[in-house]
Amino acid sequence: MASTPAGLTRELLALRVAHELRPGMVVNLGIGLPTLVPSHLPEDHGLLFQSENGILGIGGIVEDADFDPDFINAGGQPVSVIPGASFFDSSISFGMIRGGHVDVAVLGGLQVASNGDLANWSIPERGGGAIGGAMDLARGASRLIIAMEHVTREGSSRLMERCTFPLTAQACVNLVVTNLAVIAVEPGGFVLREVAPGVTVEQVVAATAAPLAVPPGVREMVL
Amino acid sequence: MASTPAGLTRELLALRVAHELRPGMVVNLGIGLPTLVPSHLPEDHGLLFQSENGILGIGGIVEDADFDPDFINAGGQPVSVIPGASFFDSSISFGMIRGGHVDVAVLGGLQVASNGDLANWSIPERGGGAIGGAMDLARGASRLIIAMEHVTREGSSRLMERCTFPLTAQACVNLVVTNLAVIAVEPGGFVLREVAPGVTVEQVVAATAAPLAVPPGVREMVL
Amino acid sequence: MVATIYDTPDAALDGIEDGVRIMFGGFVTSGSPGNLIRALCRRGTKQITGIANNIGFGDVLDELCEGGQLRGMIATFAIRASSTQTSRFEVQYRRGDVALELVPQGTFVERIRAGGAGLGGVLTRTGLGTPVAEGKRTLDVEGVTYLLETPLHADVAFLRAHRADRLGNLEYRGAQRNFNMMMATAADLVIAEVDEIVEAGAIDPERVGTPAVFVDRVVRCDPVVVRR
Amino acid sequence: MVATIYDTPDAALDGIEDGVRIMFGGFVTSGSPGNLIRALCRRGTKQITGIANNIGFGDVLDELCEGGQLRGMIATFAIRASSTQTSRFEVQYRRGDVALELVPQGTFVERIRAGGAGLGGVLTRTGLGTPVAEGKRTLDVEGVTYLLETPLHADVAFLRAHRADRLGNLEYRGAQRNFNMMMATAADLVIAEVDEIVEAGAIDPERVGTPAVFVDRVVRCDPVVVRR
Repeated sequence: MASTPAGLTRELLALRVAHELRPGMVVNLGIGLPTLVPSHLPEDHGLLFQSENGILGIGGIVEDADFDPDFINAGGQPVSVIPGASFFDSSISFGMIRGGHVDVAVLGGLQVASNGDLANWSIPERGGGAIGGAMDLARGASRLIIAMEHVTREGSSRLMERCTFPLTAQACVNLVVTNLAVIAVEPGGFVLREVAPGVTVEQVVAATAAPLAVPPGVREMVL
Repeated sequence: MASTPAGLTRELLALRVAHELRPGMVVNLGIGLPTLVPSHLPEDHGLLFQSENGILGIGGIVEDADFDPDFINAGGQPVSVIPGASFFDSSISFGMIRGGHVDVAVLGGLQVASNGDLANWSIPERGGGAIGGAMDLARGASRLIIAMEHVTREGSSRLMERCTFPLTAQACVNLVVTNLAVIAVEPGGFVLREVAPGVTVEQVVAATAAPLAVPPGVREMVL
Repeated sequence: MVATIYDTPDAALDGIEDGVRIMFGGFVTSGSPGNLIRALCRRGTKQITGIANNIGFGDVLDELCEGGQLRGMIATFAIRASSTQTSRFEVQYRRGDVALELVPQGTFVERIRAGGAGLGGVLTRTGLGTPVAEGKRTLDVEGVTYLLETPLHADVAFLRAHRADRLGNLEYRGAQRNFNMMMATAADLVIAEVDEIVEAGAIDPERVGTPAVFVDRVVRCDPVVVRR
Repeated sequence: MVATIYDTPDAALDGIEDGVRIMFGGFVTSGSPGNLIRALCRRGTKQITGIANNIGFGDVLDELCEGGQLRGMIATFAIRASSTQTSRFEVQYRRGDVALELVPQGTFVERIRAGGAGLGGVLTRTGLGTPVAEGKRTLDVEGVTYLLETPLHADVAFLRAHRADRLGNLEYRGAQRNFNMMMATAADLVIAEVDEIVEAGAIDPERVGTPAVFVDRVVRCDPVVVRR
């Protein structure tokens, strides 16, 4: 798979994810790539960002110089809060998540399977792991979007028939947005929706280690 | 049992219960007679009163004219709060109770058995019932004191070998303070500790429908 | 996400139909949504299953019995053994017109919390060895026996708080939190009556008791205060 | 009932012995009791079982590994798969010197809550079908399968809050509440470090995050802030 194209930058990938969000949604953004999403939203985005460390109504990531250790997101980054924000403890926060009050979670991924399984907290060869809020979010969020590179640094696909890494949750992923494509997880498996500019359908198929349905009308991402 | 003496007034019964409380204790007082206890405490009692409707640090019952519907105890009576009080929801309140942070609960009783069983929420012939916080307090409080009339209006004893009314909790009562006596519930059953002024040991025994151990040195209550 | 603001408690009940399951916040006088309850009386909705801490003599909730609107109640405090007063609910209960499931208060709020938090139930020792345990499963965990109590969920919750902002954040005062906080999480439609509606940001984020995601409708009205 | 006030974090650890099980509040930088953790390092207490959300590169908690003080951790976030940095904990974990029980974060706080609230466990769907479920019981409630997770309790909890009063009430700010609120309920000895200690009554009763009954010891010290 040496031919896998670069596709989107991380920033453009975040921008494409941002297009999935609609005013009124309650959104939780995972650590890493997903935290880049807010900077690609219009000012009047009308979203309410939940952070599992106990904040509803995160504004954005703020300058380092303003660092207040008690105003952080779940990744430890300094954040501002909007008028109408609230603070609460982790028991309320995860009650909110498991109870179905988060409309969309955007998480990073290590592997996504065509049955919707997600693995994103442990690489067996490294051992240990970092589950954090991922297992609760994967089960609790009404819609789960995975934002990740399509292939590993070594060139193997992160989209596969069955995950080989320890699972985060079964059959939880709704949409995968990668540097190459937007792929829906349907009852029948992966369905290609969009390709990144300059990336061909064939390249996406080649970079995907599972059957990928290609319906008519797959379009190029609008960024 | 027509000979059962009147013994203590309700106020004096509350006073006797007050003597059981020591500075530093966290205390929950049930509806009815137990709510009379605070008026018999010294100003500097050093107690922290918990009310299961979500207040820690109740001061006392206040005048009707000051009625604020949101400053009430679990019996709905208007109360003041002390400096250092706190408000919380019922889930925290009962976590506190079941988790063992209430040192003493004083509840009213319908029946107490010599094995420590308590019945205080339903009379079968009336039906229905009012459990409120009683079942949680009976299990959760480190020490449970029952404050009640020794006999019913019809003259039958409320202290018996086995409760006939629906139970609040099994083997939960530590001490019973009645208008006639102070009776401990020990592994072997009821043990008489004190008699009310003007009441004889024989009268207490006669008014108790279960074996009552009378150790040497039973004294008259100091009020 | 943004709560809808209604002009009257009656308007705020739009869409509520016969057979509804409603949670009513409040503990006696505090945090009780008396205006919404009276609007429900006026609306005449029938076959209601109510979930509330208390229904007794003098409670606004008892007024629902006047028009025979209740099918039954899940409550902790309904017919007080030693009370000399008889509520309408008690009369109907004795006639067999309304059902009553009595729940210990700590279990009551935990069941609501479980219903709201996506948990499968509550494991508590409260109620063991009493009629409350009848017909229920027990479970041994680390050598201790617990009673398994199931989650409670409702179609609608009526709440009373001090203030709301336009997003739906609620600020409580005094003992108002009681069951309101957890009921807010455990119903499909959450309606709150408040003393005042303010702009987003006017409630200190540290003072929000119920975050905005839980609240759908808000109506401003003075509290109904019934002395007992 | 009244909390004991200590002059230094070192003094506040009086009586803590080898083999202790300690809960550490905090989520990354917020609400983390860095002064108490460093005092624990200085104290040299060994064979500690730690219960904390995160132990990773740059966390103060990782400093406990320097002196080999940890026997193991129960945590949600310990060795990040994609991180290029290696914590002391990770090194010791790979050598088999420390144990690690990984717990999903929502389950983690619920298990602590259950431990503090006298509940027998947690019934959650989180973790089903993953390694987290291995060796654990499942339970069907109303047709849905849940994982049974057991309560967590500790000998000691270290907390960080904004202010304490002399009774032991704690006021949090921002994201400090996180695990501190529930850990306060689930340990035999609760020690809080705060920015300021004030008289009883100086904290608004509406703003108390942890009521006084839960707190045993308080010490004033500026927060340890480690940038990552």
